[in-house]
Amino acid sequence: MREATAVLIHLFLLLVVSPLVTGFMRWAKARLQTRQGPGILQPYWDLFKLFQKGMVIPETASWLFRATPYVVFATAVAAGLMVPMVSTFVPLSMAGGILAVVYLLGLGRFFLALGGLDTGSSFGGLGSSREMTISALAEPAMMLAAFTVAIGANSTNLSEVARAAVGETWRFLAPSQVLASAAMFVVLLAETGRIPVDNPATHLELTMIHEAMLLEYSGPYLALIEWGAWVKQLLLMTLLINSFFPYGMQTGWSWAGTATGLALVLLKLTALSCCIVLVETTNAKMRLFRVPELLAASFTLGALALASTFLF
Amino acid sequence: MILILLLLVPLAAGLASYAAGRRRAMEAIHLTGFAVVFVLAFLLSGRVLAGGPVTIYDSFLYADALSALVILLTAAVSLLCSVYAIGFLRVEEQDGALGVEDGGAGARTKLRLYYTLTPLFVFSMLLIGLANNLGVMWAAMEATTLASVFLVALYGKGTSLEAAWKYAIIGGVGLSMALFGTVLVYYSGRALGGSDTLAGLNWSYLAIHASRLDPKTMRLAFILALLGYGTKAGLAPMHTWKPDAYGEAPVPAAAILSTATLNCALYALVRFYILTSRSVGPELPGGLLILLGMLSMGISVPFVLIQKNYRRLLAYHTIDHAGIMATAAGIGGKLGALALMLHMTFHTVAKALLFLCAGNVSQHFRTDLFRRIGGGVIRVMPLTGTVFLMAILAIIGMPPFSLFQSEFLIVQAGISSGHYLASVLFVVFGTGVFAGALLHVGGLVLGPRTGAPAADWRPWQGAPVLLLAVTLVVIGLWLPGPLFELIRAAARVVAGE
Amino acid sequence: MPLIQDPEFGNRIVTLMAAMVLVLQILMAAQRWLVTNIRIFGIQSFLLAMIAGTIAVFNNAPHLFAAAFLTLAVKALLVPVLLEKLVAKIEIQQEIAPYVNVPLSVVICGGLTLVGYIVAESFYAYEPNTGAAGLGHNTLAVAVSLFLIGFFVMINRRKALTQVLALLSLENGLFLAAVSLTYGMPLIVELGVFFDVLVAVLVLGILVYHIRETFESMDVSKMRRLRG
Amino acid sequence: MRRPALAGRIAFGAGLAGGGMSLASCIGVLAGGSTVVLTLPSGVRLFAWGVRLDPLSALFGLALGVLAVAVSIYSWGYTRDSEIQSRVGLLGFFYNLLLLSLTLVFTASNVFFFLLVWEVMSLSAYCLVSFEHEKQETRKAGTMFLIMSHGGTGALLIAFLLLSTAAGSMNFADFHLLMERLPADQTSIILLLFLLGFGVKAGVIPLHLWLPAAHPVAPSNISALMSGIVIKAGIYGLARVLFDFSGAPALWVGMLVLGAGVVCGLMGVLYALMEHDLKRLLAYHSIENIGIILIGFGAALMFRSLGRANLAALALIAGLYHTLNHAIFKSLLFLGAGSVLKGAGTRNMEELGGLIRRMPATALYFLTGATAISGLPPLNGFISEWLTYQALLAGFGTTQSLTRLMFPLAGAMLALTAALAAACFVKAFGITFLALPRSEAAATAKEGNWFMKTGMALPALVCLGLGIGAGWFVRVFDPITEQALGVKVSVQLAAGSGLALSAGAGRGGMVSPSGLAAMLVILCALPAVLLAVLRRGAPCRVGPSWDCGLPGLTAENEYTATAFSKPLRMIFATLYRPRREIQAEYEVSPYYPKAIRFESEIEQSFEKRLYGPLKERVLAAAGRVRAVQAGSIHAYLAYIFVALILLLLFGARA
Repeated sequence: MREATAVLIHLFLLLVVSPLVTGFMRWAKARLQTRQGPGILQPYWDLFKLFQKGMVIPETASWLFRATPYVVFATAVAAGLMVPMVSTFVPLSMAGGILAVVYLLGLGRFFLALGGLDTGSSFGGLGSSREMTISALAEPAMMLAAFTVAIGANSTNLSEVARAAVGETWRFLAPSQVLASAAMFVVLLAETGRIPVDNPATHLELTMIHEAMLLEYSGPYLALIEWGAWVKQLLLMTLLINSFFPYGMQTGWSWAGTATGLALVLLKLTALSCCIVLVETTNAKMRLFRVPELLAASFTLGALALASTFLF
Repeated sequence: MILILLLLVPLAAGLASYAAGRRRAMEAIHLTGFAVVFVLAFLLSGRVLAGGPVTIYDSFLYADALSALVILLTAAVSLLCSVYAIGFLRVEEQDGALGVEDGGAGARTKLRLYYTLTPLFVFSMLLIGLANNLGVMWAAMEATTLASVFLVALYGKGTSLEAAWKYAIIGGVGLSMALFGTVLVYYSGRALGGSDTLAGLNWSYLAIHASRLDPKTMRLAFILALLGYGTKAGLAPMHTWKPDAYGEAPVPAAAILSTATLNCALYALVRFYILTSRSVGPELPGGLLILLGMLSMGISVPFVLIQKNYRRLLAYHTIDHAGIMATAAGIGGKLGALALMLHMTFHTVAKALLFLCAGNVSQHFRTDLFRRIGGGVIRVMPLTGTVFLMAILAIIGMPPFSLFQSEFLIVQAGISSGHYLASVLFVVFGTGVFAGALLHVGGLVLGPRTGAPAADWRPWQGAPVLLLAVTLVVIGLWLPGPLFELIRAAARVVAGE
Repeated sequence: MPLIQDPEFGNRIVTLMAAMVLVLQILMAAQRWLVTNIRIFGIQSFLLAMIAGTIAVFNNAPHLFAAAFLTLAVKALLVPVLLEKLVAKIEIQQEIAPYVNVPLSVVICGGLTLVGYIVAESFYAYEPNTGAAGLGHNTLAVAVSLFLIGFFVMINRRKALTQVLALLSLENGLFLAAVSLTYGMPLIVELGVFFDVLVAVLVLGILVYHIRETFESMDVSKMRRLRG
Repeated sequence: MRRPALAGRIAFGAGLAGGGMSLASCIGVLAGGSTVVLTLPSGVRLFAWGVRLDPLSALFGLALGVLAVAVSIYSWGYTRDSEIQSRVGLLGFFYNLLLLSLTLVFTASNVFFFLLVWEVMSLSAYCLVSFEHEKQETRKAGTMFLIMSHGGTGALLIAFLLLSTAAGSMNFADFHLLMERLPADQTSIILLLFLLGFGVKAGVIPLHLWLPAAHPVAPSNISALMSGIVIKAGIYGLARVLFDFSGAPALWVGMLVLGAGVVCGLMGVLYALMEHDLKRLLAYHSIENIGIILIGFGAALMFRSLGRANLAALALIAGLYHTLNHAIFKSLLFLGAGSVLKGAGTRNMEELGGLIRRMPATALYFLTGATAISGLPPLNGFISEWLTYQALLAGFGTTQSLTRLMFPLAGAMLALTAALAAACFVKAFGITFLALPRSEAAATAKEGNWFMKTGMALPALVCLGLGIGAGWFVRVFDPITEQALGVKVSVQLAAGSGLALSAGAGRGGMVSPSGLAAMLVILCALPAVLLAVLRRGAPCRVGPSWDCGLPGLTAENEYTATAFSKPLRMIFATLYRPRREIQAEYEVSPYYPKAIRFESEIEQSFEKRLYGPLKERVLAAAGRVRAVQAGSIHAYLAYIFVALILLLLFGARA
């Protein structure tokens, strides 16, 4: 019963809250730019409308094009089920830890990039090429950050990581944790396609990355992919939060604790969203070939984080 | 009786050929003579294997297992080359390669020269193996040079004369040193009784009393003999005549030169080595042999790498292998001796085969330069091409062919006796030669077809090639028992057991 | 004691003649007329035959007479005559432009003689100065020197014929070593050696003739087509 | 020769049978953990021919068996109706010789026999690589392969003989832990020689030069064997030496191997990214995967030096698992490339495209292989990479010295490598199989026949099986780790009664490939079913892709392989040193070019900066030495003269 509830809460956060986070970020960004902007709930309406609509499949596309939305969605949700959210309990803890999360997301990306190529238009190829490049470069930084937290917990299992993080109150002040979280933050920006790496709002041909791959998707397929992307964003954000700032996370089970945990998680997500929005509004999108510099910086931060676990 | 016949038959064959003068008759005499010699050599090997050394005329002629092996190899190569030569020379005559002036009279003279000199050449090599007296052995060695000079010069071109001259002069100087060495051996044995008589230079006598030979003299004697017979074997830095002579001699003669003659020269060296190591210990002679061996292997590497002419390539290859065998002898011990004898046997088969293949190619394309042929021999002449590639792979030490075993054994002997530097250099030089040979011969044999297919199967030239090729493959996988026993017995002689 | 039985006297004579042989060898290295060279070689061979004869007499080694006779016949008479005929046939008299000039050649010959003595020294150190060894010591040095100087002449001369001559004189060194160190080799060996020398001269002579025909020159340094 | 159909049947039937038998016996040994020893009658008299099938051999034999079965079936179809058909007898001879020699390499029990079959293997591989020797490229590649391989064998020869001299025996059985008893400097030399010798065969950078040249030019079924298993002979040798002969080596050995692995993995994939020849691309990926294997081996060695047997076992299993995996998915990919080559007549990706419609089965199998090699769950590549990460992660805690930083950094580089590999296979699969065909040949490509499809289906299934069934399969490694390190770890590794893998007791870190697979299936199926039910009859039409308003989308509008890899070419320009050339022809105005020619090339740094100069130096030196033989008889005589005087003086003085 308890576990079922926990799973339900988990799924609720993953599937229901994830569009909200995106909506909030869009709204906040618009506000910061003194625009009116769409409402916070706009992503829900988008999803709803897209699921209603008809589809156009490019005539050049094969079955792979059709399979991609499902794979993208499934990998994102499956990965989400391995990340602790409200409590250290993780629904699919046994299925894999942080490595599985990273590689599942990789699987989704792999198919998405193939889907982009399958359309035969230059945009799809362009998007695939850039997406694969940037994600490849983000990978070592991601892995170093993951290593840093995993070494602290002696495990790659995320519930173990969270438990270890909860155990030490002031751990987030340790240099290694600060540096690693900074590295992870940069990776988060890159992986979720945020400024300064990618602009999620653009449809300008030459600057698109993620969006370029989706150009030919429409209707429910587009909905699934977008939804999957939001789930991925949420899970990466919670990963950052719960690995480094896990306060209020539940290690046991109680209704009250769960409620507090949920509230705290939502609060932290809001805070993190604000950070991201701040970064997005204060920075311009980088040229594609400057992105590696950013990721290299992130990698260096990760390496420093590891070195500092050695020093301190 | 076998010993006498072994010497008489080729001598008679040579003289009879000269007397006959007609091509058909000369061919028949040639073939029969060498067939008989081979049978005799075979019988001799059997006798030696069964009953130990065979002697005759108060030990004037003496054959132990070492001699028997060398003689067997010489006889086998001579027989195969004689078969090959018949076909080869017929084509040469037809194509006018032997000269067309005077309505072919010049060509006939040359044929007569070949069929006369080759048996004499072989006779002198057999005498090297059979002579007990070191002086007689020397004289026989000198005779091989004299008999083969005109074989080298057979075509009468400028380049053949040049090669023959270098061969004769360098060979002459070299053998003078060897004679000096022989004199000194005689001198070093002055303390022994009976030195005034013929027996004083008999190997069988000296070997028994070797420990009483004067070491100072023996050291000098060995140095001189090493340089002398080393010249004949083509060890660096006395190797320079080899590529010229092998490149210019008619192919069957070149094949004999690079196998049987090399074996004989090494045989002589080994005889001196045995005496010297018993007198002054194995370090000095062994070290010198390894030194010259390494030098030979090393010097052949660059020449193989940038070679333009495939017959000269084979010649440098022979220099390399002379070095390998000298190294094996120098490393010595049971393993080294066995490796030497195995390598000598295997090398003879492979190198003869290579020369015959090169002869086919050279005769078809009428050039010895890689550049002119360009490649694709395997498409023009499938049998020759395939066998050529196979033989070159064999000789650079690729298993399943047999030379891999002997080279493995040499390195094993080297490492287990602490010759680390020599072993490493051996491998390094081996790789260099491997690279060059594969590069050039691979390029020659493989590739798209460059011309019309060659005339179909020529039995006289094809049969020896095929036979040698089969032998090469078979002895890599299965060495006949008696042959192995003979090799082992020869190795025991070398190792001084 | 008659002189003829005094080995000391024999040794002196042999050593003296050996020294003359050496001088002749250096002379050969120093001068360039072909015919003169051939004659010097003849004289040298004659002296060697005398040495062999002397040793045969003083050391009671009768089989050396055969060697002496053979030397006289083959090397002192037959070979020079053959070679002179060849010279007449190919009409060349003079050696031009050796690699090393005459004064330097003589100096080098001196150096080579020194090497000969160093080599012979190693024997001398080994055995006390007995009669035979004393003879061996001196003559061995001369023999080695002869050998080396002959070798040097081969390298220094461009003409095919001179190379042949030098090769023969080099073998004279050998012969000297053989007779003086060991009182000659067994007869059959001697015979073999002489037969080989004779055939060698014939073979080389024929080659020289062919070279002359083909290249219209006897300069072996021009035969450089086979390279690499 | 005369009857190709019969010849093919005999040749590949024999391969199939041999593969099957090899499989059976290896499974027997791995299941029983026993060792089979056999002495064959030796025809060469001096040396024994002996085989010994111990667990380590059996693992490699297993890979060989699977491959032999799959490739034999495939070859049967592949050689039909092709240029090779007329010479299929010869191909079959060398093919079976290669299989035989590989089997014997994995099982040879003494030094001589090992080196013998090792060289026979190289030789038969050479003959197969040079099989289509009419092309200059093929000849060059074959020659380079054999020369480098022979050089490596030279190093092995010395190393083995040093060992056997120390052991006083030629038998591998006597070499067990031998190096522990030898002096340290001798061990170092021996190990370095082994690394050199086996490294050449495995294609470890910078000894890899032959690999991308030789693998692509062979007939594709042979390429599958070459990349799948022949290079594994090098890995087998390393495993044999490092984990059987050597005891716990000095720490630097492990560090060297680990470092080599990292460099090899990264460089391999970076060069692969720049290839648009499908088979060359795959060949470079072999280098990459060898790197990943070496990371596992290196970590295992370091753990061993640090005295952590359990961890060493984990790392060793990671390396060996990846060896097996790579054998299978790489051969699968090469077989796929072979089908493409046969079907469309080219390996150049820029001329392919859209094959997924013409060759659906090949596309599916190639995609399976691509997913597996990219290390994506739930296929087998993911498992071995996961194990490698776990080993590296655990490595951080094994020592307090700065050395421990090597582990996470290696992990990060492994992550980069894997991600780049994924990028590369998006390119390889996407450009080759998706969208519009770029040439007539691709548009009319034909799917392979039934044999070829079966030959590819088999390894594809094994990829899936080794992925999902990893929890059960790890037991296979128990006898190997017990033999090498004295521990059995499969009990700790397998969790959830085989449904999951764990990184060992006490350390969390678990993954359940079967769970992941099940979840993915459910999560894909759920929305699919929902959508199908809820949206029954909803409009779904097929239309043209967005063509920017130009008249119709053609193959020219498509992204090319070159374009796909351009960002990485720019980013890693320091390594690639790309050179490009643009020529435009104008007709009316400089703003409207009539035709543009674009050429882009990267520098083959190893060829240009290491091997090129080396070769030139050697040849130049050889050219100078050639002056020795300049034709002057006086010079020749002088050599002898000098030698004579020197030796005489030496003899007189000594």
